[in-house]
Amino acid sequence: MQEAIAFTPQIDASGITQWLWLIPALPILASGIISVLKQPRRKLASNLAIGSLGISLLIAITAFAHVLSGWSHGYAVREVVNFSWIQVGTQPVELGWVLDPLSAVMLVMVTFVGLLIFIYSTGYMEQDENYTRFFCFLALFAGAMLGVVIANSILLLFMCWELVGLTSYLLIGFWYQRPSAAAAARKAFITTRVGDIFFLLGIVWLFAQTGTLLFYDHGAGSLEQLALGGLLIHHSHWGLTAAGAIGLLIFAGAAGKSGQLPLHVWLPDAMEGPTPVSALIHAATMVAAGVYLVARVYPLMSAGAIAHGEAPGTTPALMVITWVGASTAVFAALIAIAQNDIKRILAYSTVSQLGYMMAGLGVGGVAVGMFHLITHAFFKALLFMGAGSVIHGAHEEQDVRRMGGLRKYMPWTFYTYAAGMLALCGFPLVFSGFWSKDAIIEAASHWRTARTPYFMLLFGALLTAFYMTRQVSYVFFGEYRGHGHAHESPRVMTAPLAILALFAVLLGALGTPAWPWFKNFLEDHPAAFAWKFEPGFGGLLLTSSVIVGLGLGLGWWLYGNRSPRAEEPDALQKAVPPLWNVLANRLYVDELYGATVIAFYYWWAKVADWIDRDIWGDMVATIALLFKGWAQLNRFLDAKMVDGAFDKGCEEIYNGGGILARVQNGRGQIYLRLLAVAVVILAAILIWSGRQ
Amino acid sequence: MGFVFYLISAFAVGGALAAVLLKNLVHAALALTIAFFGLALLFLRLDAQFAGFAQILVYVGAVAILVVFAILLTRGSEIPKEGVFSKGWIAGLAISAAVFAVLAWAVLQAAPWLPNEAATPALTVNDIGNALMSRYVLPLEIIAVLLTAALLGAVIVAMHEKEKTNQ
Amino acid sequence: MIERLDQIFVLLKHWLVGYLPASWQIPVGVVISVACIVGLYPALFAITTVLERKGVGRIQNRLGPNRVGPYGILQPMADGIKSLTKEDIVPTSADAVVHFLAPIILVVTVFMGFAVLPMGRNMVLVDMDAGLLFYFAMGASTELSVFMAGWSSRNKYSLLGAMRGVAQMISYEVALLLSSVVIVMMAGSLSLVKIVEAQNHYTWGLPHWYIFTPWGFAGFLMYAIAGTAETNRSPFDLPEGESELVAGYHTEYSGFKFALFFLGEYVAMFSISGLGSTLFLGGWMAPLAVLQFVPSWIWFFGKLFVSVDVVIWMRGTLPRLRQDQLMNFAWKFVLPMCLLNLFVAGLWRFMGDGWLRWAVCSVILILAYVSIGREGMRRKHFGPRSYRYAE
Amino acid sequence: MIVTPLAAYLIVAALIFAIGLAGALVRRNAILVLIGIELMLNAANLNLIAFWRYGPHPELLTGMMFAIFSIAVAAAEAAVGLGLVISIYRHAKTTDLELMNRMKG
Repeated sequence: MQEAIAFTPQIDASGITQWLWLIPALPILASGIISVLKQPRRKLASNLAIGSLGISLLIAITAFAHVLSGWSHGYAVREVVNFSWIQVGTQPVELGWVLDPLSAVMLVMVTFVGLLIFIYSTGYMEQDENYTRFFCFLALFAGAMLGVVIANSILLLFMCWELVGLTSYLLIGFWYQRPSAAAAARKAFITTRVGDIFFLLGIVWLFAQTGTLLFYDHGAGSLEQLALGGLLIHHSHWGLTAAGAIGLLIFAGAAGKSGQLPLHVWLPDAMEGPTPVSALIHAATMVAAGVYLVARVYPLMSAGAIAHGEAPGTTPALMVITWVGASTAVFAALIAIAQNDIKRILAYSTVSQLGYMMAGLGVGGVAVGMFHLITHAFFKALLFMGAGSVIHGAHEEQDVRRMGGLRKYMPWTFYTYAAGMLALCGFPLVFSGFWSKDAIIEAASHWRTARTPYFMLLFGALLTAFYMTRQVSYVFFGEYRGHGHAHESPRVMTAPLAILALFAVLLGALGTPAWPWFKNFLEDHPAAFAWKFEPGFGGLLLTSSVIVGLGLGLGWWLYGNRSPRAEEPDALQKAVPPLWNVLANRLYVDELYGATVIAFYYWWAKVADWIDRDIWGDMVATIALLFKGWAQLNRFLDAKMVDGAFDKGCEEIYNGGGILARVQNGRGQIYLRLLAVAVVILAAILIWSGRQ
Repeated sequence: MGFVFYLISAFAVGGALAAVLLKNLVHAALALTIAFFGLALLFLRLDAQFAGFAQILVYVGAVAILVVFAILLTRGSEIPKEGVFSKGWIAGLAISAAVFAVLAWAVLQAAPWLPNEAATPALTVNDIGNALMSRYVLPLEIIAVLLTAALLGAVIVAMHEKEKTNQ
Repeated sequence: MIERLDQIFVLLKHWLVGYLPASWQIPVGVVISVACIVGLYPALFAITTVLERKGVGRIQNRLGPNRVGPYGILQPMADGIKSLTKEDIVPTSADAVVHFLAPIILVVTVFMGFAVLPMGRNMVLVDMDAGLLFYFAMGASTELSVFMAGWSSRNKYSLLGAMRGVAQMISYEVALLLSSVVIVMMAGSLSLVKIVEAQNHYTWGLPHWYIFTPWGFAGFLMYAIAGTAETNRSPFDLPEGESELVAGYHTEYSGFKFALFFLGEYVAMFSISGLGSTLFLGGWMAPLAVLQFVPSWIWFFGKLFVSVDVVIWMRGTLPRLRQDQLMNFAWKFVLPMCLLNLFVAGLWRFMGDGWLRWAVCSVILILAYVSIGREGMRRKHFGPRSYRYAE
Repeated sequence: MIVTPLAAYLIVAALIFAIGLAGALVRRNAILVLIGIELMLNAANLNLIAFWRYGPHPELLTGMMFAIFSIAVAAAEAAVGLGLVISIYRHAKTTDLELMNRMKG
């Protein structure tokens, strides 16, 4: 942070930034063309999608190189292109895009992983008759996601954000013939909506406070000193500034998209979609969008924090993010232990990893979270595609208990998968996951506010290692328990796996504490190759290694190399049945929602009914009684007059009711007449009162 | 207070009256077009060329034809035996008379303050086009969407049901 | 001298009007111009009928009219006298008033269109600011007369003909409008005079007519198709397809009223052709810079005649469409092409000068033509007609 | 310079409006009710344009735009309304509003 001041921010847009919009535009255009293609034009469709994304990748790499060169010359590259979209009243609605290290890194990641997954899906979806539709959606999704990445206007970001949500809905429900898929799609859509409502509120509030929709606008943007200062002035209750509150609202949206604790329920069900979709959307990119959003508005989140030394300071928003993230990490990891669907396991592990990222953002700043995001994107995509290849090879079998011994049948898949699994577990020193996760844990260990998240994250790491070992030993070791004869997947599917595996290993090199290149790149420090470790670092390294080893060993000891038959209970179940049951039922979250939210509505309906019947009814009854008494009294006082009057009144009311009922006779012209009469009367009154 | 104005107004009002009173619906529709023409002429007299021609193009060219088609499709061209006026036609007449009375009253009340003459505005169709493209662009878009929706809606509403078309 | 010749009619009018008091000059001048228009086009109509019957006769490998006068030149006279002296029959069940009004309205509205059509340098009745809009407003009103004619004469052929006619005219009017809007976009004005002026310059002696641009060419084709349909000329003459409906909506007309319908149809053809040559073929401009000495009105009427001849030629050549084919063609081919043409024109406008815009616009249009015209129409079973014989 | 006072136009508009309303109120046939509504819309347009013409700022085109948009909307309304009439006719085999009182309140 401090050194960042020394950097002269360079804002004027260069050539590459002018053309940055092409990156999202191309895939969207491709999807538009594909959407009008006829069904038999399969090859053309996939080629269009892949080609467009390939070009986007090239552009993204160019942009990245540009940022890199600027950075190496000591510039904090942040180039924006803003333009006024439409004029609403006097207020121009401004859109724009930004090129800075954050978006550059993200662009390259998304386009690259996306490209690999596109290629992979040409193999995976080969038999599907809706091939073209699939690629249309896929390309649209990629475009929208890239739009989210480059957006410099929170409105543009929100548009693309919703577009992403829509495409994810379409893709989860891609096999809409299956009721389960349709239900999952709906669930995903609605759950994320819940978050987005808050997000929208945050946007509106931000706009109201800062008067601009742009993030960076030559000093006038909502994330720049001026606006942030304005946001920090007003302290509401509980020491929450406007910035903090808006940050929390936006975080709610992010939580919805990237399955943080209260809103994580949709993500596992989303596995109903085709596996490439799971890999692209629910591992690499879309769920990461939430994290990216938080990283994008990090200045807002961390506004008003006082950094002490190495660890950045904290704000209420960041604290919330940290706690939510950490608890999500542990929580999802716990659930993942007791799942039997290969993709569900991965889904829950995704949730927990997203928790790590959030926690990383909370405790360690942008770089820490983003680094894990990038590495995770690679190895989780790898895992999902590996799982897809396994499912493909094992004849659409998804239950890990019906697999096993695939090591022999599909070696490519096995080795790549193993690499991904080790990366996910964070196997020491070699694999990227280790470094990225370690950075988070380290940051957590330095967190001033509380120690608990640190321990939670460590525990999460243990669990991760455990359930991944369980899964791998189920799937690849022991005897083959599935039906039919397992076979290796085609080259077009395994080649991307290999590439991703390579990256899953190598990416770690960018973020080792010895050479924290990535961190510096994102935080605009010059890259320094330094062997300076703060005290306790080695210990930390050791701790996490031991934890990982422990997890692996435990998993192997429980599940290693034995091939249980599908119907016999799980090893852990035999060990501690009650725990297993709790986990196997996903900690009863869905049931919890059923028991709270929905039950609440039932209860509320009951209450309303009761109020209506008893309270209201009784009131009416009492009033009636009162009147009765009153009437009695009157009869005693002055029977005739009052009685007569009362009867008359009743008659009048009755007749009036009759007349009104007759008016309501379902003939349009009569209604029109009444309307006209009313107009006449009103107008007459108006004029009468108006004239002098 | 030109003689032409009287003529045109008489034209329009007569057309309107005929449209409302004629028994044969097709005659009514044709009378309606006369009324539209008269109104268009009034627009022209108010130096609103564009609106006037648009009025003729839209109403005479499209709406009147639509009405005629609808009449023929619903066999409206033959006169029903139970008469063309609804039971409570007197009430309806009275009410509309009252509406006219109130409106006229309002106008006459305000007449002293209303301007009697105005300089002819130096406006070309280009100005209208520019205004539509710059100041009123959002309404224009919305109208476009509305028209599309109305088109589809009308088609869907008036379309035969599936089983009807199949057999 | 050349100027004189060019402006001869204008000068004549001024000379005539000159003898009147100033207050009368303008109204009388208008009356004179109207009289010219109303006199001129029927004369053209007379010539064209001979031309058509002769030409179609040649095409159909027979001699056309050849009895009245030398080579049957005087045929129109005979026709005119015949139709005037013929008994005017009104069916008993017919709706007399409407039946009477229909042909009059048709002729009137059709003639109205000429008010804004520049027939030569300074030779326009009213240079209206919204001239094109006026023209189309009038064109729209003709449909009504068709309907009146068909409905009023209480005859199923007439009604069917009218229904077909109205449907066809409405469908093709959209295309007509859209194909002309392109020109309006480019000329930046609705006034036909200004539109002609906008095309009034030459490079290397070649004119800048709008037809010599990709969008202009496409627009002209669309306009020609839509115009042919709008005037119920073959191959779009279903409303009076003799083989199916005796004579369409004017089955029940005879004598002078029928003549009026006939006249109206031909005059409508003239005005459509005139508008076409005004919008796309540079109105009264000479096709080459060197030919500018020839009076402008000659060019206008020359172009008008050429296009009319093309229409006659088409009539002799093309077979009649079927109703569904007609509608498919209007809504699924002509309309999309027109919309695309609008887009292309915008592109042209904003791509600036250079060969690039030529390439891009042409490519887009050709691609669209191939995809919509070939692919789409084939998928719509829109190919050669199939006959079913009664057994 | 035109000499007809604004009031005259307003009166004409009011008259046509009243006639349209009468048509909508007293006729049985649904299509004619629609015709009446069209007349009312046109009367409103006349008002708008008259006010535009006599207003202080005709160059702002507000009233004119209003009229043009309302013409467009009226076209849409006519299309949908007639479509409804036709579909009703297809169900009830009549366009007589007297007989269309199934939905009693």
